[in-house]
Amino acid sequence: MSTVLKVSNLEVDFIAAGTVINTPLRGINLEISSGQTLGIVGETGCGKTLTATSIMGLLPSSAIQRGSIEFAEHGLVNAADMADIRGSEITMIFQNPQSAFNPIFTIGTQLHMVAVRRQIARNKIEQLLHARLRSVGLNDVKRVMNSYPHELSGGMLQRCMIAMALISTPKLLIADEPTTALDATIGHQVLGLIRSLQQSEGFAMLFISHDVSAVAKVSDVMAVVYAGRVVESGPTQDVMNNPQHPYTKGLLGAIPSAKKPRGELTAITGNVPSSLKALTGCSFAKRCTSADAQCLGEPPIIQIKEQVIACWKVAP
Amino acid sequence: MKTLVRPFICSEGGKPMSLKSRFSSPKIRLIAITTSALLAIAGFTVPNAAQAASVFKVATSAAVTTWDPIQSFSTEAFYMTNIYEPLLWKNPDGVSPEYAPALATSWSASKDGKTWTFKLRAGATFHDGSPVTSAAVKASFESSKKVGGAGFIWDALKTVDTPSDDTVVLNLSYAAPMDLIASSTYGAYIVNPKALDAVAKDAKYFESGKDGGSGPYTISSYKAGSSVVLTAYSKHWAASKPAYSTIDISIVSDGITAQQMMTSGQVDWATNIPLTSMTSFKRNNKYSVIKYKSPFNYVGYFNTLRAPLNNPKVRQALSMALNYREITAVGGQGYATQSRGPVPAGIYPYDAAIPQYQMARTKAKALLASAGVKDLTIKITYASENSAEARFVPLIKDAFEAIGVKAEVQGILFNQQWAAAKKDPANAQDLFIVKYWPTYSDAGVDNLWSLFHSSAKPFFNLSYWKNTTYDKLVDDAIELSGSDKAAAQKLYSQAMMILYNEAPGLYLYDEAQVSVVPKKFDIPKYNINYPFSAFFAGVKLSS
Amino acid sequence: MKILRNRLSSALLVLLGASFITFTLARVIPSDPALAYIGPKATAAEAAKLRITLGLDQPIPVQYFKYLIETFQGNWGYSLSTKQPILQEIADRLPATLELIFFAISFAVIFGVALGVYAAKYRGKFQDSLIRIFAIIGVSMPAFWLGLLLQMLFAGRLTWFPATGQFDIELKYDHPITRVTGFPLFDSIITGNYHATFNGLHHMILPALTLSAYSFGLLSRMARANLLEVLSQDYVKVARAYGLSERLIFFKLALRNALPPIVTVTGLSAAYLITGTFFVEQVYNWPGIGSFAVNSLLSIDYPAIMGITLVAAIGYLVTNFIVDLIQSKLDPRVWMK
Amino acid sequence: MKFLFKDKLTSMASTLLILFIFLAIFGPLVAPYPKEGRGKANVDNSFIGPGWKHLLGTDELGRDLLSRIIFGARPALLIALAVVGFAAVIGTLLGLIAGYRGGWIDSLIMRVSELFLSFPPLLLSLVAVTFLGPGLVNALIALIISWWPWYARLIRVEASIVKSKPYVEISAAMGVPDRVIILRHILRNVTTPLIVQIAADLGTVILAAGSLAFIGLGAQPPAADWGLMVAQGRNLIFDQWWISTFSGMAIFLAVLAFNILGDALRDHFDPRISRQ
Repeated sequence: MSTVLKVSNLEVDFIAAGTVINTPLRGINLEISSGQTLGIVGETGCGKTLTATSIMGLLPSSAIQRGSIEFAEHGLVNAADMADIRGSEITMIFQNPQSAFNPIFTIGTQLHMVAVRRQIARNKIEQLLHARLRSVGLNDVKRVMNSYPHELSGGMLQRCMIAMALISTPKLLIADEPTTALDATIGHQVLGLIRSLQQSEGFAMLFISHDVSAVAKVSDVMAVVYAGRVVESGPTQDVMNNPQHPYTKGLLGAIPSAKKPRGELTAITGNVPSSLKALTGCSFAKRCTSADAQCLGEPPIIQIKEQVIACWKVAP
Repeated sequence: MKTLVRPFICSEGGKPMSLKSRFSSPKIRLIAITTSALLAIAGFTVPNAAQAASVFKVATSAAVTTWDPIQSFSTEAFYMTNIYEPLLWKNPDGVSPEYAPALATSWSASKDGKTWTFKLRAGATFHDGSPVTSAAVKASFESSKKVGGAGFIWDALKTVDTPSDDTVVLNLSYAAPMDLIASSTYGAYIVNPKALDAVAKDAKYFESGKDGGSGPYTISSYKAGSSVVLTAYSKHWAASKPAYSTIDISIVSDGITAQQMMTSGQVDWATNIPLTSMTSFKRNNKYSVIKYKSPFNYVGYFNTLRAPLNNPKVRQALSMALNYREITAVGGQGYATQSRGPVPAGIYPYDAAIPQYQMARTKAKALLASAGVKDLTIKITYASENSAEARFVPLIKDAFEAIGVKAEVQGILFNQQWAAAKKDPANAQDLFIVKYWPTYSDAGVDNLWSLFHSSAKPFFNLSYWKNTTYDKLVDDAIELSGSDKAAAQKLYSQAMMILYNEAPGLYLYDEAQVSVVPKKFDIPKYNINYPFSAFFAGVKLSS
Repeated sequence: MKILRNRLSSALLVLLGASFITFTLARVIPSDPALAYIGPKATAAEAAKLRITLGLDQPIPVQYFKYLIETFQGNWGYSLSTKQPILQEIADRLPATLELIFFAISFAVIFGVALGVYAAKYRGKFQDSLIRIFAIIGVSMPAFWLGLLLQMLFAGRLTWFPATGQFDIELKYDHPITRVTGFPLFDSIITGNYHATFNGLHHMILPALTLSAYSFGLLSRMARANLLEVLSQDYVKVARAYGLSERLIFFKLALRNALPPIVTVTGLSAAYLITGTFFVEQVYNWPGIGSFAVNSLLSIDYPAIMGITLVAAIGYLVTNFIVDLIQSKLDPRVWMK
Repeated sequence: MKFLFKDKLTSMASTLLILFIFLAIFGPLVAPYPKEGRGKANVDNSFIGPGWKHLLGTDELGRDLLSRIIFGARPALLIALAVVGFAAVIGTLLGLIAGYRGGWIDSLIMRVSELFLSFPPLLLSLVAVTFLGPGLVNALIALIISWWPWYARLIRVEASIVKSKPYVEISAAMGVPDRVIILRHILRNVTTPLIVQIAADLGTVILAAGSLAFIGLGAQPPAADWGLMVAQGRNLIFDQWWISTFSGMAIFLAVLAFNILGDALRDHFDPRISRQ
């Protein structure tokens, strides 16, 4: 089982007028092996999407990126290398299918552009696209190809998005909140679709969501992100069944499940700090019930079996 | 800035015009349209051997209010005098003989001056080739007297006899200078009878640019409001053909635009250069700036019906308030002289002995005080389309304020201020600035009568001033002028003295006519008797 | 097509309303229209007679109805000042004005959009702020003043361009333009009378530039703003994520997406130019509707003013209609709205 | 108020506007030749080019052009305020009624304003002032006639949006009288777009008034009106270039200042609009 993506302490600063105004990513470490799904979970504003963006090398010019990204056989890659990898070996599905497609071109045209970019022989493109659309369960291919985004439902558009992502048979698929914009049932179908496609195509996936249950459903490994840091990571089962980090506990406490009797839902008080500039120690301390003076120091990395936790309060 | 006026569709109906209501509206329009910039040239230098057919390009502000030679009473005279001919042309002052034969070659008056006989020119033809006959003359004069814009000039005309094809006899009800009248710019053209019949059927017959004339040029194209093209009439009687077989005239109301067109070579000659540009043209050795006497004269009527303006003392005071030097300078830009009453210099019965008001503000204040006038406000109107008036009227305001009289100035289209003055004298403006000139070269029968002779239904005498002595003097003078000009002059002079003393109006200045002539061309001299006309047959390259 | 019919019918309604407003202005406001026709000299009796012959004695609605029918039958009456049929006057002058507007709009679109795009590309750089200043100067410039300045400078002092008119006057005699469509410049091209064409273009430059200033400002601002708007959209991110080249994204996708609003603004400013020509033609003595309109206004030439207003309103409608048509081609969502 | 000086351009505009306002108020005190500014002629000085004695030269009556222009500031600003003010009031009233009442009143008001908007900009004003008769006041009326519908429309949209907001519906349900709702909720909510619109219009109105005056339908002589002065200088443009040039410059600068500040205001109050 070979490693597809390895991200080591990825940090991002936002610069305005020469000075750092925000440091939303403060050392992200991830690793995905081929065919595997890594789920990243966390509240909105934790830096989930930003992680994806910086992996894709799409950070705005006002951002500075540190740390290393290794991708498959390319080894260490920088934003420049990414320009070639992006869209072919790594593709991405976005949160809102309505706004992700250009309103004034037909789906066909837009898929076509991507296909052309991938140097697929002109005569083959048509059939390839048809195949892809069918594979995502859109059988009325002709109609879909000729319709404009506003003429299709969110679910269908998201399927098209997935089809687009698979045109180039990628090694890694980044799915950024692929179901949030869809209503529950459609969301489930889409998740199922992604899962089954992954089995058939065998791509690795970085699945980003604020919805722990969704992550639990699709991912083999999961990483809990808080304030630009991975606070806990490990095999999905382990993390789900015995969470160590207080934040993880909090997250899990917020999901209804059959195990817990009614009324036991707990919530995390407070919000994610908006600016992480010059934040030291455990960034969760402020909201943590079990926090004390010690927590103002950089938290230690503790390994329990395959789980990795960054916390003072977890005993090894 | 613009010289634009709303013309009327004027229907004089069939009723003959009495001396009392003799002006037809286009005359008003004419006054309205002419700005200090409007210019024309006339003269009789016979062109020498015609050059090759070529185009002479002109820019003018002369609008065409009608192409109907009978109705014509306005700036279209600029074109008319090239298309139509009267019996006689009147030469500029100092040129003798006084008259130049046009369609009549010889003429004579009976002892009592009540019968005039004209011999017509042999071989003169209208533009359709038909000969000019005594019948045509009769028809023209009669329809002019009947429906013409300037029909009043035929007031004395009783009947027209045509003993033969080439002889016309005019029988008058009282002695009148028929040679002078027959050479009028308006109402004296000889028109092709066919055209007269046509226009009788369709009032708009001429308006598309048709002509029924016999003159050296004929209308070859007319774009309303933008251009007129005249081409030489090959069968014209004149011994020599015009140097320029085509005259291309652009109608440009803005003086500065016309100037620009001339200096940039778009046109050969512009007739409406703003007076304010003259200084720079004087410096330009490509042009000569020539100054002529003109019949134009600026007058202001006081509304003498209203107190305290019904008091001559007050009117004198206001007359003394003005700074005539400044008004003349600003209005005429150095091409004007303070006038002596309403008769412009160089026009009969002008009299250099008539005194002028001078600025004397302390005296003026004293007069006002003695008249018991305090916090008086004068409402002044002027023709907004006349740039000279727009320039100098503020000075009148200043002057009045200098002697403690408030003034409100309003610039409106001439027609509107004229209507305002007529509608309800009691509430009309107090001072009405107007540019005036005689319809033909007799300011006695016109200016003196029209402006200040009282009448039941005031027309141009909008000061509403009534002075029986004055009225009698003018009436007698008019009757007399036909037979004894000198005697008439005496009466007129007395009348003008009354105007000075009673001051029913402000007598501002006589405007000179300034023409800027490209040295490249030889353009006929300005003829004060045809103030709006250019005679293109005389234009040629200067040798 | 149904939508199209609706648009047409609503257009017709608007036109009716427009004509009604003009009519009312012309008939009701002035103290006595009859007076306007025969002048202050008219006796009361004459005025009354005329009032009946002109139908001024009937109630306004009746008069309006008559006016509509007459107008529809192409009887627009005669100009009081030129004594020519209004319709003919307008027909004679319209081409010159339309050619002027065409060139002005072309200048505005070419330079405006180009600079707007350029500014968007260098957002925040000094090129951007420079162009922004140009644009705002453009929309703040009084056309009549700009016209005078250009005329004084480039025609008066430098004599690079003719100051007035649409062609040299000699042209009528040296290289007369044979009338085909009635649009002089266009005719000169299709008849291969290039001498006339060049002369016409030479005359065209100053007026067209003057007229285009405002639209130029408007368009460059719009182009910039919309382009930035588009570039901030998700689908642009997606395009990047799928490795589409920046050139393609900027010039093919983004520009194409920014086009619809630009077209709208172009239409708007074209409408603005209809009145713009009044002042520009005035300054450059252009033989078009604009100068005719000003003359008619100043001489209170009722029939002419009503005719011109109607034509202008029609022009406005047509412009909007064309814009809508183009819109529907450019943006699949238009018919939804 | 800080946003009025947020960058070079804006602060320049603000300074300019402050200057104009200052001149409009204290013009008579600061003008070098107040008498001439008011219109007093001084014929012997006519047509003096720009120089130390007369910074911007003199006109055909020898009046100091700078003083004339300074005196022109007041009418220019007053017209702008008057037109926009009246238009805004009329438009807002009708817009509120239309937006809040809805139904036939709404459609009536909207149809009418559409009619007014179906003319090319300024055309209606030109026609109206022609028939009303040239003059400053009539020009003012004419401009208001063609300006109010914009406000009616704007306010109507905003009003109907606010109207459908739950808290308004509730208070209506609780029987709060309409006028109170309109004043308390709707009017408060429409002020921002109103201010933005007004700021954007002031410059345009000055431009429009200038245009009317230029073709002779606006202010009449001897008024010190910028547009009129451009027209009066027109025949002199080649020899006495300064008259039209500087008078027009005054219009241009005033409009420029208003437009730049209009932008700034819009960016400040509603960044969303400014992107479109």
